[in-house]
Amino acid sequence: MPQLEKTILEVQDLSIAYPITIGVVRAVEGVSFTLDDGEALGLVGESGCGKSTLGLSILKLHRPPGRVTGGKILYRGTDILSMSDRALLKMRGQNISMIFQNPLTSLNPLFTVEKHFLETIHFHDASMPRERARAAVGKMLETLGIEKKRLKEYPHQLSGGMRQRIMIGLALIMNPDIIIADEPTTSLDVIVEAGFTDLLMSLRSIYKLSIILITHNLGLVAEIADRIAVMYAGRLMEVATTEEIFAHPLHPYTQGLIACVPNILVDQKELVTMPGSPPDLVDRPAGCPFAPRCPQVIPICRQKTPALIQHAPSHSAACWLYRQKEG
Amino acid sequence: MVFVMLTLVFVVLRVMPGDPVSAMLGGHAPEKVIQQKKADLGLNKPIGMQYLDYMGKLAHLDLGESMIFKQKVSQPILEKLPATLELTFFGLLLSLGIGIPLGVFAARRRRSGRDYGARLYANVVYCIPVFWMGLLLQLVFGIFLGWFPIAGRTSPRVEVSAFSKTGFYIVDTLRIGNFAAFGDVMWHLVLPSVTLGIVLSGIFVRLTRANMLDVLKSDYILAARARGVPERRVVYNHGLRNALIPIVTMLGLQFALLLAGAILTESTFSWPGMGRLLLERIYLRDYPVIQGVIVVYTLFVSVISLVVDLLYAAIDPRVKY
Amino acid sequence: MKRLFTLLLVLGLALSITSVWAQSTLVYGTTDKISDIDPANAYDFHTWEIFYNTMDGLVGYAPGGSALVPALATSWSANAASDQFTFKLRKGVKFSDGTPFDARVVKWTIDRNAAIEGDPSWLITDFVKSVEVVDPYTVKFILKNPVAFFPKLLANPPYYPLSPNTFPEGSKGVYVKDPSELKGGVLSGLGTYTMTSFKRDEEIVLDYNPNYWGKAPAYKKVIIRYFADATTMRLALEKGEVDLVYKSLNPSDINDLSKNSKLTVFKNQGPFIRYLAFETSESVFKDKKLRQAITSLLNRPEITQKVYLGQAIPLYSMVPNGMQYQKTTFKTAFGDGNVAKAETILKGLGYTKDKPFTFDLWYSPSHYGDTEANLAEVVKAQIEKTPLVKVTIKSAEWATYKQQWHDKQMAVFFLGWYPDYVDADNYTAAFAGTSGSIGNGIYFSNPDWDAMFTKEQTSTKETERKAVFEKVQDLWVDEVPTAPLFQGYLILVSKKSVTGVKIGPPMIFLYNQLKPVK
Amino acid sequence: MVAARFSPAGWIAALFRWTSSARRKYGGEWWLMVAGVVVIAFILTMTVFPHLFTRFDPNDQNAGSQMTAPSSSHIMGTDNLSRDVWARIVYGAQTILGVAIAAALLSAIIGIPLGLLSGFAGGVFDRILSLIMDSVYSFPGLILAIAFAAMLGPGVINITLAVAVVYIPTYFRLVRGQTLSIKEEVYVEAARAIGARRGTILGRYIFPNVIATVVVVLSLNIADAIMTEAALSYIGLGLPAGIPDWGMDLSMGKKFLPSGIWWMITFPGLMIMLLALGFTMLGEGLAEILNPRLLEK
Amino acid sequence: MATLVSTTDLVKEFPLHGSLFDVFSARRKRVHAVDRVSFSIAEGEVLGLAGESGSGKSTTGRLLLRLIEPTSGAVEYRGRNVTSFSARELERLREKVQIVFQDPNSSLSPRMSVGQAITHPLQIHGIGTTVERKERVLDLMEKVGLSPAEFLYRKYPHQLSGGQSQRVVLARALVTQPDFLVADEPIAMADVSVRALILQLMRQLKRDMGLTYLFITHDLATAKYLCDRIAVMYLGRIVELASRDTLFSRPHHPYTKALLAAVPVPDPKARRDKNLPKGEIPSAINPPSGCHFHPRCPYAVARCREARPPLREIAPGQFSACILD
Repeated sequence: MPQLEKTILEVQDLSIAYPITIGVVRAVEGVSFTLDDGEALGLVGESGCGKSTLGLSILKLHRPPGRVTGGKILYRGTDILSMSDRALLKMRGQNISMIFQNPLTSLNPLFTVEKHFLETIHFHDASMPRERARAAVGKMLETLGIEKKRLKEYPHQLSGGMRQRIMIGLALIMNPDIIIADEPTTSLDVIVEAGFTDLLMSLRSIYKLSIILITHNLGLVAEIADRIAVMYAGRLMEVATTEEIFAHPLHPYTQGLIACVPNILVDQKELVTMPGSPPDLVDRPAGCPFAPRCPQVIPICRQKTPALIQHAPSHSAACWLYRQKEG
Repeated sequence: MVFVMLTLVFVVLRVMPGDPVSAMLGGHAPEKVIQQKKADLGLNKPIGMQYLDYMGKLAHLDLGESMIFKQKVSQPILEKLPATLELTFFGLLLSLGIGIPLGVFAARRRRSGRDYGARLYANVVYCIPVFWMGLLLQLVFGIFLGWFPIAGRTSPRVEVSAFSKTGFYIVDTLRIGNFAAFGDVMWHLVLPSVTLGIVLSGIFVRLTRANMLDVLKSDYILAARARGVPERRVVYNHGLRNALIPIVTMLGLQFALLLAGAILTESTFSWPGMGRLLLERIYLRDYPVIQGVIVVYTLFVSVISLVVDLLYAAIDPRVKY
Repeated sequence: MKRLFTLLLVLGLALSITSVWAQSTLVYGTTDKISDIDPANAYDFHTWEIFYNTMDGLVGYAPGGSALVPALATSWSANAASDQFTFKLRKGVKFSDGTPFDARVVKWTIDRNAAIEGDPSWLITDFVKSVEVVDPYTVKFILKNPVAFFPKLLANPPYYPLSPNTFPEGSKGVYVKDPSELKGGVLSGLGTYTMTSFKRDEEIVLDYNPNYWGKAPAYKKVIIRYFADATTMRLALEKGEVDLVYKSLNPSDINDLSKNSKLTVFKNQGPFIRYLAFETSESVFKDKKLRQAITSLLNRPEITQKVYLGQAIPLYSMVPNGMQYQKTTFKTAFGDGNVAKAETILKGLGYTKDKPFTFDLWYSPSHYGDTEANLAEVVKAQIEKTPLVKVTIKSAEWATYKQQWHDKQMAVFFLGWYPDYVDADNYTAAFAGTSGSIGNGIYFSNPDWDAMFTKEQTSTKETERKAVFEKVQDLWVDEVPTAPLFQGYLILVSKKSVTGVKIGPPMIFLYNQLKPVK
Repeated sequence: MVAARFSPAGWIAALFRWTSSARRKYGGEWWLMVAGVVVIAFILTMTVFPHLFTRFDPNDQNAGSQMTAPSSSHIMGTDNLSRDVWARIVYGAQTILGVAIAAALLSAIIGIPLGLLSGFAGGVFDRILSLIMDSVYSFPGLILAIAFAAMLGPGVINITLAVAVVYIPTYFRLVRGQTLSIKEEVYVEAARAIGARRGTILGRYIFPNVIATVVVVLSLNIADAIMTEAALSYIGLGLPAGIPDWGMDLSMGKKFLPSGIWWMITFPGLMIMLLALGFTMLGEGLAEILNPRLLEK
Repeated sequence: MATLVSTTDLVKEFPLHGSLFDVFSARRKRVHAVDRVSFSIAEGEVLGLAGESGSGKSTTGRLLLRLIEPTSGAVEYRGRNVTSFSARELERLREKVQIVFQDPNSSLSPRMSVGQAITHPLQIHGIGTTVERKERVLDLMEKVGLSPAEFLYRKYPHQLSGGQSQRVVLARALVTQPDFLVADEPIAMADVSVRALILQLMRQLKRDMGLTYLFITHDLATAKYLCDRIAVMYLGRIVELASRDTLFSRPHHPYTKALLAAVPVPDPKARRDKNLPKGEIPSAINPPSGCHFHPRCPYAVARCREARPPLREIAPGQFSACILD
């Protein structure tokens, strides 16, 4: 496991809101976390919890009309949110890049694989001669284990796994520090998914990557991530190392989440269930967002929103249960 | 399609009241002569037979002869077709030229002032009757300001017979290098094609906007942005190119609208094209010519949809033939 | 966009400067259309006008007048019974293709045109039994019956000599549709001009025929531009793009153009009349009382003012104003807008406000120009001045219209009349004679009237004919097979620089009379 | 709903509540629709109570003098037969609106069942019908309307038929397409799985889901029909004289254009545009409101 | 236990809509979606049908209900051959045999309220009076966790959450009290916490209503949780069929092994080396010869390429279509 030595990305108290016709959706609220050089962080949560918005906002790409209502995103000390457009373009792909959930729809159907690559190179390094660019693309393909003849093909001619590998290649071609993978395997079959995981892990060491893995798949984070941040209703509930989270989950939501997933290695008689559904992000009540579903709810949970507090080295949680114990 | 339309039109024409033979002959014609003419034209046969005769001839690319004027049907059609083609070509060019940029402009900021503005333009323009638009332009630019001619393809002083060969006056005048005449021909094209172009541009604004909105929502746009591709290129190279695919496929249908608009434009601007020919011959009940015009229109539409298909295959790598 | 605009502007400017036209070219605008380019089948005014100028007859009319003058025939004579006419032909005349003109050619032409049985062939076949070549320059017409006015018929294009050499072999009995079917691509005639270019509905170019036997014209070239509508034609004239327009300007345009100091308006009573036709045999108007009632309601000055803005003349007899034998019996018998008279008749027939007389009034929307709908609306309003009548306006395109009157499906409808020959006979017998009235959908038949028409047709005595026509016009207001409405003007507007417009009652317009002035 | 029964005030209050919440929810689209409804309502009132809008008779040939420019006594001037232009417009609304709505409804009544059956039944029937409808659809509709209008001759009913013919394929194709895609929907398969018969599936699962789009198209279609009617009248194939009609009045005014008589063409044309625009905006607004999927984004 | 449902050599071929030239070729290309599938389900049993996308498992599910017509082979329900049922018989069968689809949202007509949707099967089969129906529906709604039932009864699908929709779908399938339910990936679209709830509910309903399930899934972990026996499909064929315990502890077919190895485990301590097969699942249009899995199989021998390996019983109750031991 890499040492936690240098923070490469720091998100400070980030809030993002979408004004819609019937109100304001608070998709992300007061989220803070750090990402260290070479670290793989898993961002886990169910659909609609704001994890994708958060991922996109790191590239300042959250979809309009969403806007950042507070906080900072510092990449090596520079606030991405206040970067100029020009600097942003440079940063995207070259410092931080992204892989998306659906590899078929993430590739332009009218462009060949090669054109995707060359275009990306061109916009980051216009001076690079075409031959050198081609060579770089060729090398990348080799790394990905894709035949070179595929370069002339269009996305629809490739299989799902192949497309996702092309997506990784495109993300890595400019040699970024950070790669944000938003549900990269959701559309893939299990065996292909496993292959993709292997590839990602090997690339991680080759390119010395920091990874933010956004997923709802606990199995996947367990395999990839060093540290896990659990998100619920736009807020971070718990952040800890992967071992810690699975061994001693603090937050009742995290506990529920882990317990309700069928595990192939264990014989489960009954699954733990969490009744109810996540709150409406438009009119969110005060207090912990999980309170209405929480089996261990106490009065204060419904009145005040708990902050994310460190309870152990590299283990923080936003839950009144533990603050009380301390207090 | 040609077959279906022809059959339909054939039936419609045969149940139409009015007798082309007595219309064409003077009031003095004796009954014997009328019957003779009808026999000559095959009008006394049962409709089924007439239909088979006609289809048989058509298979040999023979459109028959006019009943009113003693001419082959192909003759007036070949004379008028170039006029319609010139008009529709420039009309289409203009409507695409206005519609697509405006549609992109609107789609880039959904529900902004400029989006609503462009949509309002599209709706208003679409609801302007072509002929009214033409008349207003005539009134303002032809009558009040006197800048443009309001009718015909050439000025009366331009001797058409001096250059007319293909019937495409633009080509003909350039071919013999008569730039004065070329200017005159272009000059006459302005108001009719602007009329047609503006009225149709509304549709293309709508089409482009809707498709751009769809495309701009797609993942590859986001992915391109995430790779650091500049916005202009994202919109035009990734976005518009993909949005054009559905627009191209719709082009065939828009073409029918264009032709319908062309009829009204031709009638308003006294443009000697197919539309006017059709109207004139409908009044005269000149069946063979009416049928001939319909054949040409249908072929026209079919050819366009073929071209659209080919174009579609050319721009979309997912389509293979 | 701006650059394109400037470019176009410059081009347009260049055009107007460079198009310096020879003084000897005349550009003539019209909204008429040309039909077949063969006198054997063409039967419309405009095409005949082209024939007047590209061909010539044995006799002609004095320009601007209605007197017959020698043309290709130098003199003629009739036998005592008026059923044989002999013509002496001009010598040394050649067709534009070089074929010499002689009696054989005349016979060939008459025989050909009669054999083809085209629309106007009745003008030959109803009268001529045979043609004889007496000698190369003498030709004799033997008629079926005595016809006093026969030489007048020879002034019509079906009698104009054609060059046999222009017609392809084996084309016997077939008429020519397009000049391209002719040898040399040109219809060879004996007229002032030859048609050198023919683009249907766009333009016709006439060039001076050097073989023409008469005086050379001042305009060596005449370009006829066909306009789809009067508005455009008017604007072209105002802009100086055409030198002369003839048939048919809108009334409002005529009024505007009359005020233009750069233009001359030639205005004459034309032979064209409009009338209401009643179906007299089976329809509701079988009862002549009803025909009288409707006729009394008509208000002619209002029609000419409202619909034609003063560009038409009220007409009170089927025989037009200015024509021999006219007697305006409708003025004295009905007057205009005579509601009282109409109501008396209608009440007499038992019609009341609650049980009004109802009928459909038919018009054809485009055959007589785009004023027809207005005409129908105005006439409806006039008729409905009395609450005893209710009118529904209906319309049908010309082809349908014609069939409907043939089939007696219309009780009362608007019609117009251009004469076949300028004679009161053609304005009376054509509507009320048994055979003529069938052709116009009137189906009026009265043996006494037919006898009167036969009498005037065969008589050569002026007094006898006058008596007949006056009697017919007196009887017309009682029977009312038709109700005259108005008479059109012949209107020709030209630039001030064009002079010499002469159009007489026979409506013959000869371009060789025109002269440019500085 | 139950509470508001028999209580007009309750209805109005409910309507107001609904409109204000809809306005907040749909923003611009809402105003689009309101503008459309206002225009349509205005012209509709005109057709029902024309005498409230003008004191002139549309056929009164002595309303003023010939061709006078708009003034206080004739707000839109008079035409060449001295009739009041505004009065002709007011009474002419009945013609165009009546024809357009009747034609659109007629083609819907014919096109919808054919489309449903064709899409649902499939097979040879579907193929032949589709071929015919597609051919007609891709052919310029106006030309077809012209042919039919010429065949039938002028008259209110005839022009309605001629316009209706043109739009049958619109409904057919729309409904057939929708039927085909809904037929493939899982909920239709689910309906089969619970044992529903073909008729039940068509009536309870497919038809209700098709009909929403039809409403939108109907509105847009009326707009189109308005323009087709006007076009037919304009080229003289619509109605005989005597019935006030915008398209025909417009074409009557055409020949006075060079004399500078602008009011005879400007106002009827403007009305055609406004009426068509009203239905288009209503249709567009409905499309956005009835298709909630669009709003999620 | 008695066999409730069984299939014998079930085959489904879909014709391919290829290019024009296919019309002239002797045989149109066909996709073998389901290729001679045979299994039986005992009363009260849950049979899992597992496989990757394109393995033909959903098609098999639909064939059982004759929602699509099989190309050949037979389906038997309580010993009666469903494949030869008339339309009327089929209608009646659907009172007793039901299906639940993957996407609950698209399984509900947007224009039918919850109440209408659940009541409709009762109307179709003429069960009860209007009042009885409503009572029965409300009852069932409470049972599947749709409460307050009276309130949700009037709601339309777009007003429901994903979990609620799936419950409505379940209620609709169960309202006629069927005894066999095909569940076609009922939780694939659901969120993690909802999945657990649905699985739990299905288990409970099975107990309460004495149901028999065919449970179609791509997730072996859920299959393990719910199923008694599991059949693994690959490219239209069953490659292994065994009881749950056998399959997970002693998988025989290399594909089953690969599938088990690939499943991500929510336990960081369990990170394992995966011996993954090469490449991806091939197209069903041109499947590999012999054993479909041989091009990807690490143990493949020449024989695997030659003939289709039969599904043989390698241990009591364990069937595998692999020739290797």
